[in-house]
Amino acid sequence: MILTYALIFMLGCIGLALLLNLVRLFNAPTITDRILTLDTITVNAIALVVLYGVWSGTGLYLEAAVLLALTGFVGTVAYCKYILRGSIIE
Amino acid sequence: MEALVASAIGMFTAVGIYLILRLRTFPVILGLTFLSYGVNVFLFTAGRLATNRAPIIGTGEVYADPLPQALVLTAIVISFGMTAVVMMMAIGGHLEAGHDRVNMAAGDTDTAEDKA
Amino acid sequence: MLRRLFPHPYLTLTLIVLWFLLVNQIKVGSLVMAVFLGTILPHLTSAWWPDRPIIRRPLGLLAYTALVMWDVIVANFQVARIVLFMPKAKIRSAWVTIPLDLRSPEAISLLAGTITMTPGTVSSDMSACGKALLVHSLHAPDPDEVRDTIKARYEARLKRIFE
Amino acid sequence: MSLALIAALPFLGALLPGLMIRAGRDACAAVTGSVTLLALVLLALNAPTVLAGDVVQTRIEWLPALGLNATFFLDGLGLLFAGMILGIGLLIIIYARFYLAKSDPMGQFYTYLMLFQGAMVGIVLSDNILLLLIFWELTSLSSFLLIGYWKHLPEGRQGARMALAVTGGGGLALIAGMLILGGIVGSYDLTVILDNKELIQASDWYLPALILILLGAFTKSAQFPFHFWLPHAMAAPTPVSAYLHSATMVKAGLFLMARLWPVLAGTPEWFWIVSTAGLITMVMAAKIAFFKDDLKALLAFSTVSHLGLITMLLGFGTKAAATVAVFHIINHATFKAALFMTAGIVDHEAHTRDLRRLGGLRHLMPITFGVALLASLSMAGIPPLNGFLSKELMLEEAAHTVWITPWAMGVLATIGALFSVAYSFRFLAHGFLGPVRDDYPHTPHDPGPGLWGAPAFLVVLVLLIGLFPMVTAAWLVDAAASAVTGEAVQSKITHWHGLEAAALWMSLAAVGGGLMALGAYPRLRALWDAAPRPEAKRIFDGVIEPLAALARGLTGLVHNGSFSRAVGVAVVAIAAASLWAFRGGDHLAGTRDLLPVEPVVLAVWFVMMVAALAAPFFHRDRVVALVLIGVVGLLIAPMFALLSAPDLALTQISVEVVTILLMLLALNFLPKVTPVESAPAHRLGHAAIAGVAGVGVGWLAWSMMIRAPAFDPISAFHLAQSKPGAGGTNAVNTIIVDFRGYDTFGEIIVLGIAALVIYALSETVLRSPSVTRRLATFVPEKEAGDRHPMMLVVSTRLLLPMAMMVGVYIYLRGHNMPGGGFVSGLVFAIAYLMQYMASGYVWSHARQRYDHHALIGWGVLIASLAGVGSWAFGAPFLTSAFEYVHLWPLEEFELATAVIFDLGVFLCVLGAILLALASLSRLALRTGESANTRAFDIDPSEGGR
Amino acid sequence: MNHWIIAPVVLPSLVGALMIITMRGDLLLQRVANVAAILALNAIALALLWSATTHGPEAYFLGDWPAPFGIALVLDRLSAMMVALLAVLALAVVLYAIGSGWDRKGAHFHPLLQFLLMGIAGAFLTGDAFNLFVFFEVLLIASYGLMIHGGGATRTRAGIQYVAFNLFGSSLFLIALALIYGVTGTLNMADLAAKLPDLPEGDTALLRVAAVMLIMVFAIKGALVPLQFWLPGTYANAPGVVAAMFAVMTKVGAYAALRFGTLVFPPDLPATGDLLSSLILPAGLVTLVVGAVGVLGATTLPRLVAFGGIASMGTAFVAIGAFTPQTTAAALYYMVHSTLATAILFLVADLVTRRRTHARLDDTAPPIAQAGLISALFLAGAVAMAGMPPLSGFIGKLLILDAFRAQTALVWSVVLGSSFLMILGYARAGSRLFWKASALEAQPEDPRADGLAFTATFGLLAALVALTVLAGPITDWMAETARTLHAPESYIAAARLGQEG
Amino acid sequence: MTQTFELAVELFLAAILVGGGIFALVGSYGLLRLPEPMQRLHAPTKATTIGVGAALLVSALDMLPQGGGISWQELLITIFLLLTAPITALFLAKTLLLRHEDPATLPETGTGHPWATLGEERPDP
Ligand code: NA
Ligand code: NA
Repeated sequence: MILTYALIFMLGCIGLALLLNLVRLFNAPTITDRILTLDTITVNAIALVVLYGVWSGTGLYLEAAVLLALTGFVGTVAYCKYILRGSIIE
Repeated sequence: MEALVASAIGMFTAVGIYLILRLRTFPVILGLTFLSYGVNVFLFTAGRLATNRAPIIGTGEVYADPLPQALVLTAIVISFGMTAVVMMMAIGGHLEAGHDRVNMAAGDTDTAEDKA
Repeated sequence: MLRRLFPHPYLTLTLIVLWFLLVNQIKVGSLVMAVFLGTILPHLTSAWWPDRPIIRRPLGLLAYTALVMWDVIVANFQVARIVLFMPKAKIRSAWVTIPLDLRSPEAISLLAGTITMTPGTVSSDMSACGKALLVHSLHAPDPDEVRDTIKARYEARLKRIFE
Repeated sequence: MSLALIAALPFLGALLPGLMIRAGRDACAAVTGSVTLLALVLLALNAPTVLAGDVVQTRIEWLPALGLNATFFLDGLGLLFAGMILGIGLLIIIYARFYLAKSDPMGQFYTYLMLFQGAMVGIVLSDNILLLLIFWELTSLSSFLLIGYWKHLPEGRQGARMALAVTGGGGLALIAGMLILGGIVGSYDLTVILDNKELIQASDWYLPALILILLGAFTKSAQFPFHFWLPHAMAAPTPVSAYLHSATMVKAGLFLMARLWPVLAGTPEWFWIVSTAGLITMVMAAKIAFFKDDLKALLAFSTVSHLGLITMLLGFGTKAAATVAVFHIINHATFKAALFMTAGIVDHEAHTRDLRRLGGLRHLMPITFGVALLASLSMAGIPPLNGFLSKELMLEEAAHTVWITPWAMGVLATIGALFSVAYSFRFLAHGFLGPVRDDYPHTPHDPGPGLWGAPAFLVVLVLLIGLFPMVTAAWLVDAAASAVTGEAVQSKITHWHGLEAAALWMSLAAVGGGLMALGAYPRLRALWDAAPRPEAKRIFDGVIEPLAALARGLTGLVHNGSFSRAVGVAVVAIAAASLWAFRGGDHLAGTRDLLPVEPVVLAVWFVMMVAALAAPFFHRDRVVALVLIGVVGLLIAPMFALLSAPDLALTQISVEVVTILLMLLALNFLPKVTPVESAPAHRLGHAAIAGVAGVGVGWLAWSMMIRAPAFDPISAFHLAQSKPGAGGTNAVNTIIVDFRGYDTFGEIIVLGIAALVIYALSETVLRSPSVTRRLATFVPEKEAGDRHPMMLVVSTRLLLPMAMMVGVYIYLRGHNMPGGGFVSGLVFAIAYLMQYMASGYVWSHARQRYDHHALIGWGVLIASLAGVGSWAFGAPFLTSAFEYVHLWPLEEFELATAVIFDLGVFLCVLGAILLALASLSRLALRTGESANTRAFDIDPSEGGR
Repeated sequence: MNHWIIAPVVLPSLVGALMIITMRGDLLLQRVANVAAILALNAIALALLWSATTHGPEAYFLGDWPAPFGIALVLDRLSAMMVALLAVLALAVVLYAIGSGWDRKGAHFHPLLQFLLMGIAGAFLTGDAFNLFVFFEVLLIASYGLMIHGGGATRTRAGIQYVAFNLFGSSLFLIALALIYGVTGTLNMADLAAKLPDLPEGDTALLRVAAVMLIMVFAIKGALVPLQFWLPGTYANAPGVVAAMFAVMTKVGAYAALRFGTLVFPPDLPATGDLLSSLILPAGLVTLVVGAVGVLGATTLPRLVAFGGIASMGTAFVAIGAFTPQTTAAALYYMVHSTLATAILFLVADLVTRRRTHARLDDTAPPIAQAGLISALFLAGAVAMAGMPPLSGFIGKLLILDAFRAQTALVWSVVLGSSFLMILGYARAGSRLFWKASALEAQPEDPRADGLAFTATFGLLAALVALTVLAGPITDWMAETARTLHAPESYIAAARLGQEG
Repeated sequence: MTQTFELAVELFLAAILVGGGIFALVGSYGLLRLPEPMQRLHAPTKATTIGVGAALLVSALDMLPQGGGISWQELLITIFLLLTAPITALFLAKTLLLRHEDPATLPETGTGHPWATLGEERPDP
């Protein structure tokens, strides 16, 4: 029971965090901030998926989290590489 | 939930169409991507919405409709391939013509800029 | 022969362990698969990892990991405090140059990663010769202290492990 | 059978000139002539039967379902026309042999001529009106080729096009008319139609059919107001003019009116339309002919006039008039063909046809003059020549026909005859009489008999028919007129009808008036030149050219190359049609319980919506747009997870990142910002269109979701059979690799082709010199100093095998748990991409052991073979099998053929993505960047260790 | 089970894959393989045609799953006919491509052609709505590659429009399929045909929208106004030989409209009624006019031919849109005819443009090599396209006019009026290309032999002649085909819905 | 397993969740609040990671109270995140160095060479 409340709390936190991310996404002073926000959203999404797995009591969504971790990284690096060098594969 | 999903479909579609109506290749491709988001989710909803009923036999009693999911998989893959192609064509067009306009001159002859 | 079979033995071991984490079960079949993948994948990828790094003290690496984990958790609270409560004007961010004694790419990468994961600091760049790291500290009234801590607490340990 | 052969012979003959031309011009002409002669002989063999009052028929089934059959019949009318076509055709062939210059491609000429001849013969022999239509249009086509034969002459090209436009257009009306006619009768067989006069004339469709058919006939026969094309067709070589515009093509319209006379004529509509058109044409064209200086133009308008005369006679609707019409057809063919040939000789010899530059030829070319004299006197209606006979009969009929008033027709006919006399004499007087001049472009002489032989022969006929009409022509006239009128005709043709005959006085008036007109020519000419009058060509050009310009303008306006227009129109059309369809049906209230919404889901939804909505506002900064699309794509994945679709979540995540990478790669070669180019109003309009589409699609989704499916979904079967039937617990995967594996088969091929296309395009682009130039001047923005940071490379060394392991895991469990070959392939691809990003394309690719093309090929091949393999067991393509295997010391595991198929999927996906990215990376190499030889830029161990 | 049914799909996929793996560097080998494969496809198509004619509809159950749960292919007279048409056209196209050297101008021409064949054949044969989408995509993506084959700025940019518009169309297709599945719970076309008469009242609106959207998708493929904008730019800028191959792609749209309009949404279905015909028929008429005006107003030769193609699609859709056995029979004949005729003209346009420095019609260029043969081919093609005798276009037109006794005035006047515009247009173009040119000085140019290319073009012309001469038996066959289309019981029975094995 | 143990585990997990939630929030809040670009880099790359770590830990252990075992896949995800987060941060920092930092504010490398991001490209030997 208490775990449920804690779960709801954390889900609420993540939801709130996502809304904060949204704000940053739009008033980002630099392109880096936008990429950073996207990365943060990815991490929050991982948390969300993991927590949903806990909530629903299945492990069916963990691979999604694995992939999110992997691809979030690749994506962020690619955006940065683009800013840094223009060509992401050179 | 249904309303949320439906409105998201509508939003993706609207944004997609608006961007497709732009005059440069890149926004058009972005628009197509948005449109495919909308359409893929639309196709997904053909199986109706359900939570925690993943169609993995043995994990529950009732399952979400697996067929639209399989169809969406196919659709995602196909739209990915198509996006890749049109992207490459956009590059090719830009490099060959020197600009990335989508519109052609009437009669398909190159515009003045193309010649330049 | 063995070297050709296992171009990166530590990688092989890591992969075997990771496979068990992944399949989340201990069965003979899993072991067979783990060993198979642990052998084949380093082979498949060895072309992109041409040189074999030297790890002199593998066990030291484990201890180092534990240390870093602890630092991560503790230091996170400091960052949380800064983010939440410290007035913006009082935050003293600073750039810190960390001259490197380490030479192994793997070790330097590990150091840089450690710096980033321990809150309050981010490894931001490397000198064009590879002999200094640029670290940004979120709140460092005394930048030299940051440098000294890093060199003493992490780099020294890594030096022992790798070189 | 022989009739079909007669019709077919010219077409077969059309093939010969092209082959024979190498054997020389004589051989070519001889062969062409022999074919025509053969057809003529065959026709003659049938003549006795026809003249005896019988009809010869041939029937070959072609398209019986439509009622279009190759049926031919030969009656008097057909005999007359076929004889004329073949006979004069033969003369023309001979004449043309000597007329055409060495530089003219003679083979081509004869080919066209024979095509035309065949088409004409076909028209007159057809016993099926659809078949007749085919030959009819063929005459338009082949005459187009003949008129334009001298391609280098602009008048020839324009004349040909004008002729085609008018006669072809008329042909289209004729099609409609004939179809209506056939529809009324229920048969397209002429012999049947001709038996149904009452049915046809009582039908509501009679008038439309009549008008449409007459449109066809009038255009072909150059009747007012469609007369204007004929003079312009005179740009053709003279043999063509002689053939087409005296004896044959223009007579096709007359033939048609005569052919259908029994069922169409006799009504007031027929009378008013046909006789009026004929009368106007006759008078007007005769008047114009009088003022024409070009010999051929004069003859052309004269032809128009005579056609009008015959049309008028047919229009009267009486048996007698029809008989006269038939007679005049014969007479006109003889003298007019002769005259055209004469004009051609003059042109050939004097190098001009302008009456103002001629005169006095009587002395220089007496034979030609003799021919011209007889023919033009006949044209003028001077006794005892054949033209006189039919003109007298015509005037007599006109005098007795009431048209508006009792006398109007007679007066107008006389005026027509008057001009006829006038231009005929002018032809003679200004061309041949008078003194010999010294300023001919070329001094003319009588040509050899090759040229004058044919007209001379015709003039002999003119004379003979004139002198002995009852012997030479009456039998043919009777036979033909019987066919036209459907009753037995026994004509009596005489030179003298008595003093009480109106025609006598009308004739005298015409001759007298004509001579007076010729005398007053200079003054009349001045009047004529002063009067404003419509120039046909200018009117035609004034219609057609603006029409073409309008078409060009419209087409350019509608198809202006605007993509946004195309999409905008499409969206509006789809939305409108869908709305219309929706409102035409019923949609009842929802039947399902809706899912509740958790706050966190609301938050995710909100972020997703706002990020999407932001895209139109921020899209000009393209990287920002990519970040936004990244956010949206990323958040769709947890949504799929939440909605019980783990496989979709996996796929969405991995496809998304590959898409983003691709777009970043692409953006490097594209402008970084999108300029503002459309006006605010435009953007607002686009936003409205987009909004409509969004609301519509969203509404559809909502409407669908709130109701349960009308029938049990077929997926119940998939869920039930997933484990027992397909051997996997992941129903989505069993659908993908088994139940609907064929979809997946297509899908991986799509992906594979996509990569091939990208590769091919990159090859092409790289080969293009302009691209090479552009790439060489490629100046990137401010750049970082290091390309391959060490830390990324080092971590990739660990992550690469780890990611691959995850890929293997996802592949292996896919059948039972979320995952499968597709996602696995993507994970592998992402892993490789990571490597490529870390150490660069050249360095990484050099260490890549597998050829991307081959990966795709093998993927497709394995998937195909996995499908084909089931044939060996007599099962259909892609039939799967699975078995649980127990192999000590391993736990029991499953072996499924679907896994082999999935391997094909895996390879194809991997190969496709790698090939696509490799293609893009090769472009980057052309920007002048150097290739690295080491994994990372800065190696601290260098010299340190 | 008749495994040959799937051969037109599997054969090209195998050949295409083998080309990629083993023949990538060897053009000669690719050429040989391609020709051999297409010859085999012709043989298979012939056998299938025979089978469909003698045995009636037959289904092929992929993966041995019963319909409607798995995917079933259905071979019937119509699908067999379309596959045969495809095979014939492909043979001419591949020969022309080899003869003209088009296949050398970029990578992967031969495998892409094979995959295109696979996609088109798959679309013709499938009995499953979603699978139709998949094979549409297969044929489309192969067509993208072929369209931009050889590259160049204008072609590539035209290609972008082509691809983007079709992606838009694919999205629409998916929405329609989603609605169909969402409402009925099935995707098998025979199953839909069996179930839809029992559709509850409350779902008809959604089904109607789905039907309309599907038709719009097919209209995009078939270039029906107002969804035709993509065609002129695409076809006019595609390599000539590819444009010729594309002649059959528009027919995929026509085919699908015909299939769905007779099987799934027949006129007697209460939910949709005359919905389809009230859209298709007027749109077809407008398309015809737009195409005819385009023919008259075209500024370049390829565009002229492209607009001719639009006009022919308009005509075909007019015939399709009436959905009566008689009009359908006419439509079938016209589709076959116009595929061949359009292809001929595209090949001729290519023969011309390859010999000239530009393709503009308003600007005379010097006479071209082999003008005689080429102008004869142009004449034949133009005659066929304009619907003039003696070629099959005229017969097709007669069949259509004859079948439209009910709406005589409108249909007839549009069909005949358009013919008039087209006659004018083709005559202008032809006289400018071949006659006006002769007024200019001939340039000393190497006469190009192009034997194989000419053979291919004349081959198509021969097919057209055969279509004309054998019109009787062919139209009889088509009338029977149309009858079975409008009485789809045998098709539905062949799908053996819900029966195992 | 005793009731107490279960409760203890539950309480522990609940605490982890609450803490993780707060960290996740802090990360995103810091991203919004901190004034300088480089400062903002600190918050999410670490705090949010801790938040995810918490979620993963709970996910790994949440079957314990019901008598289930530990789920190990979460550890793998954690390893992934630990391996990748520093690289992400490094690249983000490099973009800031290149585009937004005034080179004058940076310390010397002390090696005679510039910082790699700002230096000249070194041609490969
Ligand atoms: Na699939
Ligand atoms: Na997509």
